[in-house]
Amino acid sequence: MSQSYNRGLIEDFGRWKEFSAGMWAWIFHKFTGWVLIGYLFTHIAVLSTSIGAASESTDVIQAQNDVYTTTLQGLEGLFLIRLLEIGLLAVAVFHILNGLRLLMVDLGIGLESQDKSFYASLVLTGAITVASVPTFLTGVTL
Amino acid sequence: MHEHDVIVVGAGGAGLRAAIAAHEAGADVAMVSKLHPVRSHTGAAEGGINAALQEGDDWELHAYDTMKGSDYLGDAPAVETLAQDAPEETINLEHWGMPFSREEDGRVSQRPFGGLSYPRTTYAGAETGHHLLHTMYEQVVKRGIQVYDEWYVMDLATTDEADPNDRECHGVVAYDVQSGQIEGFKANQGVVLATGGPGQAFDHTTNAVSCTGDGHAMAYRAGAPLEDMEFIQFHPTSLPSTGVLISEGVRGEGGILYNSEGERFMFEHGYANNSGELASRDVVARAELTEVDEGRGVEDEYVHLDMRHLGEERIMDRLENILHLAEDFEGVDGLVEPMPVKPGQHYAMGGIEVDENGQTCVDGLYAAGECACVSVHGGNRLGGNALPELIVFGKRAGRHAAGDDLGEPKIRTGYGDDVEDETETELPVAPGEAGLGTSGGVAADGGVTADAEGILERTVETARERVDRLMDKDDGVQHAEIRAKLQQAMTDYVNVFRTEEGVKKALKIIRECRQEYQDVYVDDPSRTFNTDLQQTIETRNLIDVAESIALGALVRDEFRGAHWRKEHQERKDDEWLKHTLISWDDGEPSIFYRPVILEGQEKTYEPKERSY
Amino acid sequence: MSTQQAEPESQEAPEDPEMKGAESPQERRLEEKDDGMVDERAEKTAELEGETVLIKVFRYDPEVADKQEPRFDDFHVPFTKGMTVLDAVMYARDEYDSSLTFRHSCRQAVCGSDAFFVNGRQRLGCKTQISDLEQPVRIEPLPHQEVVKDLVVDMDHFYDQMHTVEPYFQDEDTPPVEDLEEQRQSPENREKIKMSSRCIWCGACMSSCNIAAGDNEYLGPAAINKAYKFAMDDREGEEIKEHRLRILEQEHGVWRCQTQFSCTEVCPKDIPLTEHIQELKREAVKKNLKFW
Amino acid sequence: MAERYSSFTPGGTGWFLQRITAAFLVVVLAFHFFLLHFVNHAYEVTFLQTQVRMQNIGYFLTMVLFLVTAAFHGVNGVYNALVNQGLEGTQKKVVLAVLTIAGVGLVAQGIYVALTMNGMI
Ligand SMILES: Cc1cc2nc3c(=O)[nH]c(=O)nc-3n(C[C@H](O)[C@H](O)[C@H](O)COP(=O)(O)OP(=O)(O)OC[C@H]3O[C@@H](n4cnc5c(N)ncnc54)[C@H](O)[C@@H]3O)c2cc1C
Ligand code: HEM
Ligand code: SF4
Ligand code: F3S
Ligand code: FES
Repeated sequence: MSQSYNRGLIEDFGRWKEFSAGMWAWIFHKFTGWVLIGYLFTHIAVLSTSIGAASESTDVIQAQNDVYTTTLQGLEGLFLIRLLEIGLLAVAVFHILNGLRLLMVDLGIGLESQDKSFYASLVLTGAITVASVPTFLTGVTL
Repeated sequence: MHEHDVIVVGAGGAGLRAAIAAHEAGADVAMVSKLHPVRSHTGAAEGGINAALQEGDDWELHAYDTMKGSDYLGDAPAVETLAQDAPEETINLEHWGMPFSREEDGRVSQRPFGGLSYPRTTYAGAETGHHLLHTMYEQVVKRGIQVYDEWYVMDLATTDEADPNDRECHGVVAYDVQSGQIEGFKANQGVVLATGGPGQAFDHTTNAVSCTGDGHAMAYRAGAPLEDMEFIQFHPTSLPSTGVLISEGVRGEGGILYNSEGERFMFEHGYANNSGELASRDVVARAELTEVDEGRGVEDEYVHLDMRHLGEERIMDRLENILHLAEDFEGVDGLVEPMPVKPGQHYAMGGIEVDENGQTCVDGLYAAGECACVSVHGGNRLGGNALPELIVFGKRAGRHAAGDDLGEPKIRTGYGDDVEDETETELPVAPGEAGLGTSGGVAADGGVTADAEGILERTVETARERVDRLMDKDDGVQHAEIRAKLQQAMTDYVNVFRTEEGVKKALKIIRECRQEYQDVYVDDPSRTFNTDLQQTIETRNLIDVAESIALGALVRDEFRGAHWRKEHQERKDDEWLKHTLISWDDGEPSIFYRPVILEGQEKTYEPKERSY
Repeated sequence: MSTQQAEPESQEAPEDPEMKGAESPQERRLEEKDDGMVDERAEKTAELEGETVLIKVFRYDPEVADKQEPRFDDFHVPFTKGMTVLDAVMYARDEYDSSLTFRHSCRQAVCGSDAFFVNGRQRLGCKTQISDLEQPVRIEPLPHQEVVKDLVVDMDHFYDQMHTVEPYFQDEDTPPVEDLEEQRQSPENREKIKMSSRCIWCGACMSSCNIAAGDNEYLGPAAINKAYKFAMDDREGEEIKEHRLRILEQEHGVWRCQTQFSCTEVCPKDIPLTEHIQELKREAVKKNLKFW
Repeated sequence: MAERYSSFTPGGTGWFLQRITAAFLVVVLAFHFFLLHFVNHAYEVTFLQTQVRMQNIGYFLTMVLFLVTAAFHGVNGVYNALVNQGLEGTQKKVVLAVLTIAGVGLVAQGIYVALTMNGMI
């Protein structure tokens, strides 16, 4: 019997330079999806401080000194967090835009320009992210 | 060893149809093919399938057209069977799911084709052969018919009585291309050869690289005569580097042929002062070659087909697919530059001599498809008549091999009392074996009558020895060199353009090739997928086939159908209403003739001038 | 001159009205023409004329000692106008190394034997002009398939997947001879399955698909497309269509497709594979919704 | 061949729901981002305001639904991604179980949080 030679997976990601638009879109969508679900868990964890806050006295809440408020505002005071937020926005925007692209593809609309719509998603994501930087960076001190 | 009732060699249109038919007749069938079935060259056919389907059309008209097209070298029983069975077989394909093109009312479309008195060419887009091939392969999958794909059949296991009419075929020997193993396939009831055309005998052909006439050569060496091999159809406009066809539509729309000097040679050199580029295929092909021979070819090879003057709009509208062909396969933009074209070998009308049931004179050996010659095409095949031949005669061969009674055939095969021996023609060299010793066959080993298994085993042994010999030899000539030389000789001298002197030269070169072949060796030492070995064996077959073509071309001193002889410019009905048969006779080819059968079921086809 | 006559016979399609349906790939090529892609090729051809091109070909043979470790061999092939990748490897085989092994047959993009990985993309050797490629030209066997030898890969898995979708008409076979009649099919319906029926089983799509690479059981674009051809053909009844959808919506069926489009991009027959897969997903959902 | 397919087709439903939830998420996620980063800046968020917003029953329900769909969409997405990578047999069952528990946990915790926010608990 003749044997055959299995090249394993070398050609998968080793060949990333040769990937086409659709493959990149797939990889980015995956990546952003995972970041988003990861964030959702974190987000709920952070928001859980409201459980503590709720049990605090109305005064504290009125004075905006409850754990929830302080935690959030404490976090928001960090430059790093602001950066991460911008990143999150970028990730979310891309996931949304490409998600819309995928929904179109699923409906069989505009399949010929699927590569163009991928590039459009990228460009739009970039533009929205850049545009949002001022908003995200207001009121933070280094 | 594998054992089946019926072994079908080759899985193109003819092979697939034969296998299905044999299976339906209750036989245990296996297909052995050097290519996976869907890779077969039937897939290249574009035009369509002739069948008298519509009201107003009639199988008798189809038979008449075919007979006339054959230049009265078709055998009436075969021609009539073709015309009668084609409709049923075509409809059958439709029921198997073949995606035929459709009319508004949902019926299959038919279009007019050259030489037909009624538009009866049934087609599926511009890919009829592709769909035919795939549809039938699907049916083979459905029926679970066993396919040994990428098994190369090397030889037939045939008994070796002195008279081929007494021989019996018991199976084949094949080698598994993937592993290099050589094994016997025992056929309890019959072997059907469906190995396709021999186009690779020529340098330039529309046929695939796999069309090497293996079936022809194997049957020939087993004792079945080859019939009418000199009738080869050439197409005047094929792309030089690949042989891809450029449709006649280009000339139909007004495309012009130019030589390297920019002359519109069809007129300026007087080849066809009236019809010019639209003259018949053989005329155009010969004109092109003359131009090249006389030094007015582009790069000494081809001429130009120019359609630029038709304007982009018209080209885009009517000839768009031509633009893509020229671009993909030749790298030429037909809107900007003229397209290179030259004549290419296209189809072999002749083949292994069989009767209407597909049987050769060797018992249990059948042939169908392009490798066979039932004789429906005679001197010239009409477009769209090969595909129906595959399904009609493929089916008959399969059924008969499986034991169905199809009645007594009207066509006789093999050497018999109805043939006429060749006496006149002087051969420049002795054709045939050059001490090759490869077909020493069974007798060489002593026993004449062994049982089927013994014969198969011995054939396997011979094949193994042969391969070992080729593999063990360390230097010598490589097949590619011999093949190139052979193809060149055929293209130079046995092409559209045939002179006595030329054909004799070709025979001499073929002889040289035979001698060189004795020194052939296989460089690739591997048993795994050794295409070097496979092609070396194929080259041997090509030599045999090429020789039979050249022999036929030499003896037939007339001009009939596709066979043109410089010295003999007319059809000689008194002398030549007969088939050329060449039989191997243990390595010394002999030539004889059998009269054409012009009596049909109800009428006799009187030879008429072939004009339309 | 008895047999000399105008003989308008023809084997090839005289004029295919169906090819005109201005498909997008054709349009694309025409666009390329407008964009000067073709002129570029003419320039490159002129540049290459009289030169040799360097092809780097993947070599491997489990049986031959110095080929057991895969390597690339360089061949310098004299360039001729119109030379395809297949022409180049054939030249290299016939002139330099007769053990160079690859499948090929028709040389006209109908047999589907010679899909290779050329300069990082699945292409049919016979349909790829050397002048369209960056030099040197790197030729490898199809990725994600086991290499048997040199450029030959094991196609069995591909064939298995093709067979899995029951690629044959399921209706009763032959009509009785007495009522010799074809089934009716509207030209529109035939048009719908036209593109899907052009597949030549070259395996390029399957090889290009990341998902098929990761999941051996995934039917793959070619098999799904094959099923599409049958599922969409009105000649087969509703029940059979449902049966076909059931095959397709299995775990490793259509859902696996992540619409990466690489299959569609590499298909030498310009079959809109992704589109077909997506349509089948919708059909499957529709069918399931009916049962709710 | 026959063992390849079954009439049970979770794939189709999952695929379909992934699209439906995606379509819903586009709207809510955009709304959510806009509201909490551009209209009300995140750094200004206080429990007080949150309480006010959450006491609006429409907003509350939207957020809960947002959470449920996002959780489903995200977890189902991760599951599909893993299955596409060739997850098989027991491994696959384990992953499914873990992801389901995580998803349900996330939703439960989220709803609990939401209820505290609007003061129901
Ligand atoms: C470009 C082109 C266009 C054409 N157009 C038309 C048309 O429009 N209408 C028409 O009627 N005809 C047409 N023809 C002619 C017709 O297509 C062929 O004559 C026909 O397809 C031959 O079919 P086949 O089954 O005999 O052989 P093929 O399809 O060539 O099959 C041969 C089979 O034999 C196998 N084989 C060969 N040797 C061996 C071996 N040694 N061992 C094992 N297996 C072997 C091969 O693997 C293959 O499977 C056209 C031909 C060409 C080239
Ligand atoms: C806002 C609108 C959103 C849209 C339009 C959207 C769209 C999509 C679509 C269509 C898919 C399926 C991709 C495929 O199967 O081919 C997907 C996958 C996914 N989405 Fe979203 N999504 C959105 C929001 C979110 C959110 C909020 C999360 C996080 C909680 C998320 C997490 C994921 C994950 C993890 C995947 C799987 C990615 C993978 O394939 O690995 N998405 N999304
Ligand atoms: S779909 Fe296209 S790429 Fe895939 S096998 Fe068929 S022809 Fe080749
Ligand atoms: S590349 Fe693969 S993921 Fe789908 S669109 Fe084609 S099958
Ligand atoms: S050689 Fe047949 S497809 Fe390329």
